[in-house]
Amino acid sequence: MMPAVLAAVVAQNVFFYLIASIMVYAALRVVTSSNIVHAALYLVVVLAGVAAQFLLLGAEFVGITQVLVYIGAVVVLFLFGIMLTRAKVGSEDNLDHDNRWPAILTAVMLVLVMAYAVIDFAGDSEIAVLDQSETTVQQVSDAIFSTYIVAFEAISVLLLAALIGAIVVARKE
Amino acid sequence: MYLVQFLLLSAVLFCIGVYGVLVRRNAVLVLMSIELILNAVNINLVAFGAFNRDVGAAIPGEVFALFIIAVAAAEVGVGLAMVLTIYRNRKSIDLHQVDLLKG
Amino acid sequence: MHAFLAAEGPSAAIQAGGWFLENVWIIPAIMACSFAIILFFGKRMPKGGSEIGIAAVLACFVLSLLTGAQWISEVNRADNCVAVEISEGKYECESHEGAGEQASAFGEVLGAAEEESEGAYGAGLKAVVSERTWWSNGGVNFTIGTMADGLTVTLLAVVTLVSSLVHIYSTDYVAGDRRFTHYFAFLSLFTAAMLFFVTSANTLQMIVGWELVGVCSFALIGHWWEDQANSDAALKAFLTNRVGDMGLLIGMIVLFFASGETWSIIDINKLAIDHTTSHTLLLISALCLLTAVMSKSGQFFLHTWLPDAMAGPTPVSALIHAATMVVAGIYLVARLYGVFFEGLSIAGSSINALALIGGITTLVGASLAFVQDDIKKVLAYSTISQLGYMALALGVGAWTAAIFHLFTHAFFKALLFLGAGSVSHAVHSFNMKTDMGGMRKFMPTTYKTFLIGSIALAGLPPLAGFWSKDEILVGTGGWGFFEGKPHSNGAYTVMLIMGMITAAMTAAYMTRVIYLTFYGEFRGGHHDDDHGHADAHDAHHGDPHESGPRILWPLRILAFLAVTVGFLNLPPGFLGLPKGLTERFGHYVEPSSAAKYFPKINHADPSWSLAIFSTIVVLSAVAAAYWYYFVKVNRQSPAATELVNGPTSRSSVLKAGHTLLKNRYYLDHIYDSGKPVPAVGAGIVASLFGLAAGSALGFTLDNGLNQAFLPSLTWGLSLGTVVFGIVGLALSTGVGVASFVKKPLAWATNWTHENLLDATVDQVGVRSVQAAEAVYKHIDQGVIDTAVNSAGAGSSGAGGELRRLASGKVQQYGTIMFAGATLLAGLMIIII
Amino acid sequence: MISLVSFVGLFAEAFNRPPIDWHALAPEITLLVVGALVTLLDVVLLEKGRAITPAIAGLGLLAVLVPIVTLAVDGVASNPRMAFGGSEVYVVDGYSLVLKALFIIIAYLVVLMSTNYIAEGDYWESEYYGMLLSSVLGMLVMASARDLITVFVALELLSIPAYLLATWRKRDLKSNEAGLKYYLNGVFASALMLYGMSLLFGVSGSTILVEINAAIGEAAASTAIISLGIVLVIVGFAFKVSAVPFHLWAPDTYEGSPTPITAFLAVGAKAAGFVALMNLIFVGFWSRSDVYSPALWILAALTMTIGNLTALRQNNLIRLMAYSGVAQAGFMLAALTVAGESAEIAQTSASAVVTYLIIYAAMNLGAFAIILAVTRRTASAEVAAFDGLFQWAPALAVLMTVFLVSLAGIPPLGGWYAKFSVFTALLEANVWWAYVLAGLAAINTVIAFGYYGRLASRMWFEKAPDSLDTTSLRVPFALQAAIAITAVATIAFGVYPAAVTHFSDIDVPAAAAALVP
Repeated sequence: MMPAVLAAVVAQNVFFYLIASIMVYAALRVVTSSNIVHAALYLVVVLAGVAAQFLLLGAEFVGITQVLVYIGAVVVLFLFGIMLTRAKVGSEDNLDHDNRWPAILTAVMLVLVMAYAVIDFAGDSEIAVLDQSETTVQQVSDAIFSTYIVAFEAISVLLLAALIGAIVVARKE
Repeated sequence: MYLVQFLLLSAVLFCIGVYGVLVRRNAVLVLMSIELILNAVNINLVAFGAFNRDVGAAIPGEVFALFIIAVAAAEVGVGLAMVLTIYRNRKSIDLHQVDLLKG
Repeated sequence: MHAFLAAEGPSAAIQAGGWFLENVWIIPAIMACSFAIILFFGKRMPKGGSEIGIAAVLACFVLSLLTGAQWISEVNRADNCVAVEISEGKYECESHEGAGEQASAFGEVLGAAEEESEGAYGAGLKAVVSERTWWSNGGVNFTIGTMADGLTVTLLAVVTLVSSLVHIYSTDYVAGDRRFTHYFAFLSLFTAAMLFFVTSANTLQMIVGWELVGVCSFALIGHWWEDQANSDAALKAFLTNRVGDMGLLIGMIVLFFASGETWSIIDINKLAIDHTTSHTLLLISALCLLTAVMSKSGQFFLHTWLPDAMAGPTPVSALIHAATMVVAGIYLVARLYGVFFEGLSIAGSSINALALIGGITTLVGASLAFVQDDIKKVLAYSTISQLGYMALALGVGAWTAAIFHLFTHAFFKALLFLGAGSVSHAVHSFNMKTDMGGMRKFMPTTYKTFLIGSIALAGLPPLAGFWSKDEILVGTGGWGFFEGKPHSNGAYTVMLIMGMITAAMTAAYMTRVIYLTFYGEFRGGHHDDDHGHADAHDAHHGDPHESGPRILWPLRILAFLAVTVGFLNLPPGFLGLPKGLTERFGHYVEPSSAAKYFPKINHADPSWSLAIFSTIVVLSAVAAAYWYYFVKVNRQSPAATELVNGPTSRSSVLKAGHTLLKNRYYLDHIYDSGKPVPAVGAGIVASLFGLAAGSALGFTLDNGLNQAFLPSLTWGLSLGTVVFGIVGLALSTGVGVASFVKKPLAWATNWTHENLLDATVDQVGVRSVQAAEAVYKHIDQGVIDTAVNSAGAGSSGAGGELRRLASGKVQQYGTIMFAGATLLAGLMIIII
Repeated sequence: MISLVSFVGLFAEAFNRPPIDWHALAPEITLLVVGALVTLLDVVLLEKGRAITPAIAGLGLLAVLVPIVTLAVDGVASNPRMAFGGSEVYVVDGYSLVLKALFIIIAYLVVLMSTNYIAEGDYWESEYYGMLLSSVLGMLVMASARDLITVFVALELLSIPAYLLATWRKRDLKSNEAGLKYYLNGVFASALMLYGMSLLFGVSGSTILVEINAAIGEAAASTAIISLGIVLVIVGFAFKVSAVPFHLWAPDTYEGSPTPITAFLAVGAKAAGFVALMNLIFVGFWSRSDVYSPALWILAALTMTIGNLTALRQNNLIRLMAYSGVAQAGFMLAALTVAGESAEIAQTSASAVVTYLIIYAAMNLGAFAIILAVTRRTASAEVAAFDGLFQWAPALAVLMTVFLVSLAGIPPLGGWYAKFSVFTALLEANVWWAYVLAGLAAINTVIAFGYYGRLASRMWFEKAPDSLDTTSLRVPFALQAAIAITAVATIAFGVYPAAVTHFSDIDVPAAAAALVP
């Protein structure tokens, strides 16, 4: 058994670093690309990477939902937004503004603080390897419909309200 | 797998997102950067859940992530609606020009 | 041999009672109803609502007198019996053996019975407190109620009497005014608020009453708000008072907690006297409350609103800014005397913050009264000076003297104000130099009454002012220093000297006023063409004329009182008079320490030598001023107001002094140069610095040092308060101040050769002003924007680009939010 | 068929529905029904429904008070009810009930203020009330939420409709901008808050606040992550209550939004933010006062001071009210700083904040109602437009003065008691930094008078602009009612504070008290 577990661990780590580096690159492109459509496509890469990480962590249901909701719906919404606001499909010079440095400074400070805190906490603790036979989908739904039922109902009202409100606001008169 | 590698990935994604929302002129790009931030949080939640699986934290973590995905979808919808209205009134979605109110 | 130490008094206090004393709430309630009725129905009434106000205030006056009479009879009852404790812890009064020879009402001649055991101040009578629960919360019972004792009834009588006369006087003075009804409504509300204030049984009610009189003052100063100067003055008064209110709130809240969560005045005093309350906390609250006293009672350096408040109608000045509202601060100290007496360690000391502030105020006020051309301003500064006198008296422990001076001052100062109003009613101006002169020919009654008021104010025997002033001077205990005799609560020699100088100055400036107003040649008359009340005055063709009976009768009544009220408190043993005739005021008004809510204070021996000396001082001041004006100026020309080649033009030092006075010590410049808000800020910073210094020293004191060092440290403390206060003032008055502070300071340097002090203060002031201004101006978005934009925008692009980047950008807000969160989180991670 | 039944039966076995306490959930459900009714009405009656929509919304809100009262009568205050079995996820206790009632009354007053404003303008009417009701539903949920997920969803439910309402005057560039700024800043704040929540979840392994409190109280080894988590969560709500430096959106959004919505944001949303903060601090973070006390101290000091100083420089009344609201939030934050000192102090602190919220709601809504009434004539919220108000609308001027005096904290109006209770909390804590904060608060009380007093004096002493029509003003009935209710409340709370302490003297919503050694 040991070698198998070890192999799984090695494989997982390899996958993690591979996906993570792709994600970071794509994320950087999302915020720096001068072509707005390219940015949207890079976003798809990041979102897919996140879904892959979920799978690595044994959260299949969230991973699948991620793909469905984000890549299936949200990105499409973005593309609609891009088209409706008649953004140029090609590259544009003027997508960022001049005061980039304060933003960089803020982001770097923030990442340093966060990194310090999480390294201080997590150190070299490992995530236990998941027993693959266990499924979480049913547990997730049980939790949603018992402990988090109020939140679930609230979110349904929220989605309805957002829908109606967005129509009223975006509607052409 | 170490917990810290997920957490660091999440922190980096979060801050890239922060950078994006702070410098992008185009409102749609800002909304995209917000998605980066929210996804970073989701990685954190699921990773912490897996880490604390033995105390039964995996499920709350995943549920939390699901709720965030749902809310994020609603937020994007609302945000795009507002961007569209602004575009209709101003013929531009450059956030830097939206500064009628100040002081 | 009269006991100068406080009499022992009966071992147990006797509870006073009586319908009027228990139901004293009726008096403010009547005035409050009057306010409501005038407000809602006044306009429809034949006399615009004034009849309601007058009826109400007269009714209140009568009730006050009845209440006073009842208190007097209760004191007599207490004198005539000894308290016997009965089983339930109550006290019962039993007839004293040989009680027949005791004092009863004043004026009754009695045998010279010696009552060593009780003494003149010995009646151990407790105040009448009627309370009911308002609501209770978290174990704290909030009550609402009234408290009546000698101090209360004195104030009731003064307020209602002066208010009655002012009401009557006003029916003539503001006749035909477009806001006649509003005017009377606010007079009623003001009277109600003041009466509510003086009958409060707890500090919470005092705060409410205090604020209400402030609001009324605001409304009445701004009565003619169409003139910008008037509404500015109203605002200034209100803002300055807010500085004090902060002190009041903090002080009262500190007292509340220091005395174990009680608002009750009696309990607070009791715990302070018992030394149950921490001395440090008492000191802090006393200093905070002192800020409130400074603003409300026009004490240096928050006095500048009071002269400006003269923008209001003259009867209002008489009522509010001379006789009643401004004494609220004095009343506050007197009411919470236990707190001040213990907190400032008045006994056995030679200086303290209250006495020092009072002393400085009295000198500052008197010196400024010299150079005013406006008769009301002279009286306003005189009021400041006299209020300083009262504060000084309280500061040296001469409680009765202070209240007695409050009492006499109310009459003669109201008289002087109303007299000034009468003159101005005739000449339509308050300027003595351009519009008055020789008025005695036109207005004989006004002249005579004004003269009486002036003599009373100057403090010449036997008028009222003399007696109260003399008592204060005696009370300082400073004369003992010269006589080698035992003194009073402390040896306040400095205060005695300050008081003496003020007495001289007061006499001199009043002589000046009398000359400029009533002697010489009439200099007015150019107002004939645009005569305000043209129809009524046409017959006189510009000659000023005597006012009508509704103005003159109040003057006559007040003049009579200004002559006589001084006899209410003749010094003990005066001309061998029996006990029943001397010290009546003190006997009935001063609470006994046996009643346990008033500290045990000493009473100084009266001194013939001091009385004679002070009279000589006053007379010489009158003589000097007389020689200058009545002889020299008048000889130059009957129409002249100053000597052409007078001392101020000959001596540069005197000239400089005159300029300084003319500019009111530049204080108003400091306050006014910025917006009112920085001025308020300055006051706050000032008082806070004082507070901080006070508490720091207080803590050291309580923890580290022997109690015997208290007096000397209190001295340092008071000095610290003043110095910090002035520095603090300079700090936050805006950029304009920088140059402004420099000038007088540089000037002061030459004068006093204090180079070091100047340089330090100047530098600190300027630098702090710059820093404060930068923070103030850019605090919200400026600093952050500058930080955010500096990399890109640079400093030179002050034009459109920078303006465009300046604000309103949502992503800048975002940057600030993320950066703020990061910094806050980083900080927390580092410090924990 | 049989196989289908057994299939269903399989799931029925696997999933045990927790017992639901329907009575405890009745207020939320009633509100949901009202919201559905308003939406359906529009679908069925179309244009004809417009006239009665506000009435239905208003009455519906009042109907929600009925289950709240029955719950109170039922003794919820002394005996909290868990909506689902024994889990500390959704708790209905005295504290949450008082706040729910407060939210409902605020919403009712906002409906009164909106009635004419929305009907006379060109707005989507029934959707407007639908948005308002769903936002209020979020607030109700927030009052009872005791776990991170519910808090988060409640926050979004109350925020997202509010973002949309801020932009409701959609042809107006300013309104668009107001909505967008609110939305973006809100999303940024939620992002920070979510990250903080994820860290706290990671440390404790639970989303339930009581369990988080227990876990982070022990985990002394890893304070950095706890500090970061707590601070970021607090920042998320500091945005909501417009604490400095997260307040910059507030003046812009308030100025651009429809005025009734401004009032709703300034009072309702702010109160909801405080409720969330209280839930988190008293239930979730209570054991870590070493983290939240200093953080809140800094925020409170900055908020009071900068809010007040900036308000001094405002020429637009709405912006002035925005900064004044920032400053008032500072006072409430100040009361929260001492929450962790002891169980008794926690009690005082919670009562002080609830007291402040109730009184603040009355006086601030009153001020906004009068601004609404006056701007019907002046069409401008510049301070100059209020010059000489006393000449042409004396009643409004007098009442506005009442509200301003109350906001400034002068007795005997409500505001003084609110400030007094904050001072009480600070001083009773008896620690040096609380004294310093109390001193700062006292200074700010005085500074605040600068702008309230300036405004009041301009209403009384200035001349009305010549161009203005100064015939007497007719105020619509609904607005009159709103002004009357708020004025009576403002005066009553000051003259008879028991009227408010009766409600605000609630038990700490917490396990906090139970955790005290």
